[in-house]
Amino acid sequence: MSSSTLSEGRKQFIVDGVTQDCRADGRRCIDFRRFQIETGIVSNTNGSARLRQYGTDVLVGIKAEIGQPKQERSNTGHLEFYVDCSSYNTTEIDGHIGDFTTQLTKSLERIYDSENVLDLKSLTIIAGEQVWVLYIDAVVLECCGNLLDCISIAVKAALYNTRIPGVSVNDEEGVLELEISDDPNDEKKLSIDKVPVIVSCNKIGHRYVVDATQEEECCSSGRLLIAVNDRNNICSLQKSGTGSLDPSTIFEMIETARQAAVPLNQELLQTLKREERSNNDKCGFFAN
Amino acid sequence: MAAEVGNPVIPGQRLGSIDQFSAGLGTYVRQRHIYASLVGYKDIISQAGQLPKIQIKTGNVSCNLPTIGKVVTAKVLNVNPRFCRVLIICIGTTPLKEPFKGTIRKEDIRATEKDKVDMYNCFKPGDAVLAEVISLGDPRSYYLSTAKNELGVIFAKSTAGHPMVPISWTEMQCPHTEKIELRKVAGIKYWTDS
Amino acid sequence: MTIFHSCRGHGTYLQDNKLKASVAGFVEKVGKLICVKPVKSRYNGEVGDVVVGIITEVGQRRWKVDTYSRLDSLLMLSAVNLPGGELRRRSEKDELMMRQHLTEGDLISAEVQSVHGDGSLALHTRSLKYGKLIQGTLVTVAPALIKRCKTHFHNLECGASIILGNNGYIWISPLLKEDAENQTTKSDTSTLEREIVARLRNCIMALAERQMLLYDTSITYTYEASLNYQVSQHKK
Amino acid sequence: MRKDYQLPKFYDRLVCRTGAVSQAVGSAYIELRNTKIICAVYGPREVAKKQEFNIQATVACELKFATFSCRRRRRHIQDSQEKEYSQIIVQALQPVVRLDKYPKSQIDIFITVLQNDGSVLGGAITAASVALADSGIEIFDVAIGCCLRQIGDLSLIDPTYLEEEGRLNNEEEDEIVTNANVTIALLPSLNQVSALIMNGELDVDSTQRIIKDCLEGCIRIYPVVRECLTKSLEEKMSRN
Repeated sequence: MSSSTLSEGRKQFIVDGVTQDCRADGRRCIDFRRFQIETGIVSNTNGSARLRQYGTDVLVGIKAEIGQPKQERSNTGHLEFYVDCSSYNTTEIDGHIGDFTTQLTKSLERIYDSENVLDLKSLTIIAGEQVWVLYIDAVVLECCGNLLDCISIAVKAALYNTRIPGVSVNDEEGVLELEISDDPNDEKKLSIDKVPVIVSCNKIGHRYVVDATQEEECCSSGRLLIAVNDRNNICSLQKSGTGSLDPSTIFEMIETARQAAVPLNQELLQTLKREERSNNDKCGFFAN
Repeated sequence: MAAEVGNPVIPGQRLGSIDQFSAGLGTYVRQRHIYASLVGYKDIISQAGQLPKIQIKTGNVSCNLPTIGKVVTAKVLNVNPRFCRVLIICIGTTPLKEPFKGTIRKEDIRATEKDKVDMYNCFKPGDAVLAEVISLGDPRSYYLSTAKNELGVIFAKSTAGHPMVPISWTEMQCPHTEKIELRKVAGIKYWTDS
Repeated sequence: MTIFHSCRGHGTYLQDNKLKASVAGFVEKVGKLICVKPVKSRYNGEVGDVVVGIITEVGQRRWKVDTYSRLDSLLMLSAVNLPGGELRRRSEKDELMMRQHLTEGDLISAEVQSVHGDGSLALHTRSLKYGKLIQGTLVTVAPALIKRCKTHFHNLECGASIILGNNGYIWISPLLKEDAENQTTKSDTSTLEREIVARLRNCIMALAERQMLLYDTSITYTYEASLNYQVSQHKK
Repeated sequence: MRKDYQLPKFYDRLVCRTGAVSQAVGSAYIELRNTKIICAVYGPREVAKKQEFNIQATVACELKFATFSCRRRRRHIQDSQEKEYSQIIVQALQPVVRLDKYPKSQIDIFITVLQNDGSVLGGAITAASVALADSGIEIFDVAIGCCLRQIGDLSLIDPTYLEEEGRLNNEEEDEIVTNANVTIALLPSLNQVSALIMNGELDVDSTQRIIKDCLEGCIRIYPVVRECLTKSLEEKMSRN
């Protein structure tokens, strides 16, 4: 889109549209846009996924490496996140691209903060010394609003697609030596049933919308990011945006997000399973 | 539980309803009620014919910005044929903690014969100037004007380095070297009552 | 292509007296002039084109307008109808009131008055049909997809009005009420009108994605075709 | 573990004072038991880098942990957690400041955490809004920040660092206990929430209960802040 700031007239048109429950592209306030997801399209990663929605294109790659555990959680593996959106540098975030990247990376980290999201204990090789470290990097190719939802879905798909090679530890006379086996059938998979997905609600006028486009985000006064996992638990909440929210609206938003996330999570799981079984040839980047 | 007159209030405290009072300095109106937006003492000024006005008397001087219509004192930074850049150092009589950039355009210097103005005969870098803010201008600076008689240069140093004395509204003279330099001088009103 | 009987147009270059194309597109031969018209490129305007632009900056007696061309176009203060419609020399007060008239982010429909040496356009809005656009949505498509036709202002019978800017910016808005000559008042659009605008927007985007030529009849046919789908089920 | 799990009737943990930095336009010093935060407000002044014309003021914040403030020494340059806290505080205070009163200007807030013993974000938000109130910049309301830690069914208001990071000592390794941290910034008289951060897994109704408890915590802190501001006002008036 060309200029970042919308004129007053266009903002008013969008706000009126939301109050009449008919948004600029015809959707109702609680409708999602369709997205396509593919996994396993980047070869030298342990797991990868690409998510394409109209105007938004995110690619997530996960590489597992052996490293030292963190000091305070010595007997579990840990995750390192980074969101790189240098290629999508439209006018409104130029200049402070650093803050935008930090915001996205930290929001992602917050979801995976509690230990029981991913089974990190299975990532330990030698407790206290050698653990698997999962480097989860997201590359934003194109964005038309609702970026964090797309990234969180893509990360969940990539985790589902992750294969961690088995490691055998043999210690000749006290020297620990790790040997990574590369035959495919003793690889470990990660269980993602407790991994949450972000649903963000934008407050526009007196109502709020789900899955907002870029223009709608320009005229939203406040945004609540709600991470919901398959067991309908709220894994993290974050209010962002420059306005303030009424406590009652916050509770409403949490309720809508929880209801909206149920079909989202189920559909995602089914497509991932279907894609894994069929494992037809990946069209990758050629499908437009 | 509107606060009574004279006792301290903090921002966000309700002061009164809109149909009994009108909102004054340091207050804002929200849903038919007047709330305080500053820390200070609530006081009410009764106005003839209108509703009494509520305002907040604060301890420290409230921070102000160059707004349209205010007379400011500025230091000339550099001069070029089309405009001259100045640094606004105080607004009215209160000095600013941090200066703001300003610009005096060529057509805003004099009210009469605007196009025959020669910038170099009006201002020199280093002069102190009294000017009036006419617009918020562009992102970089405010637009100022000295088109009134009482606006213009109020202090200038001669090339020899001594403060000069105005002898007419376009000339100033150095007391030591009697050299006359051209300036757009602020009107006599300023000199007599300083 | 030997050189002696033809001369060089846009999109081509000369190399050891052979004419070569410098862009991917269609070759057009007009008499002796050979030029290559690229499929997807920024808009290079011609005099008389109707364009939709977004104000990017308010400057000295002029506005900078983004018209999806290589350089921002210029809209001079002298090339605009004053709000009251009076015709007089622009005074200094008008200069200070410029920001009240058009600010950053505002949308305007205008006509190309002249093309400067460096290719940047000078616009003017000195007729009643041009001016500030208030209620509606904007769709951006490739400029080459807009068919040049006599008029670019269409009031479609499905109940919405469309401005097909030659520069690829398409403005869809509910039908202008007859009395509001230029729509400064905030008229509230009904849900029905809003659905029509949304449906039109999705149709235009679908056409643009398939690189179909956009003009009023192609859009109306797509609109009718889309009638049997619910608006909110559209792909976009 | 602390004995007073529930909300204390009379809130005595927070102590704050204004006028901590003399050359700043407004400043505040807050002590939340062992967490010490100092905040200075400068402005409204010229915008540093000029992009487009902005009819409203912009709020900028920079939060920095002193290198000696935490258990493990922090580096001099701002790391990602400090950047994130700064962004959260900007978003918490933006709806509070009357931006249209100061066109084309910028309000800078500098926060330094001198000693970090838990609930830093809540204390920083309260410190920043007390400094703003002290600076004479017009604001709609004083934003109050408050943190809450939920372990099992215990909810601890303004948790210490140990409680924030640690676990119940009698909790075995694998027993999954709901533990969550939430930080809320409330505008008491407008009854609006201007910042909300929660991590840790919870089901929906305990999320609501936690948010309500934290809002209750903010309301308890409000009288202490009001009393501090009025005291500083009387000092100022008596001085000149």
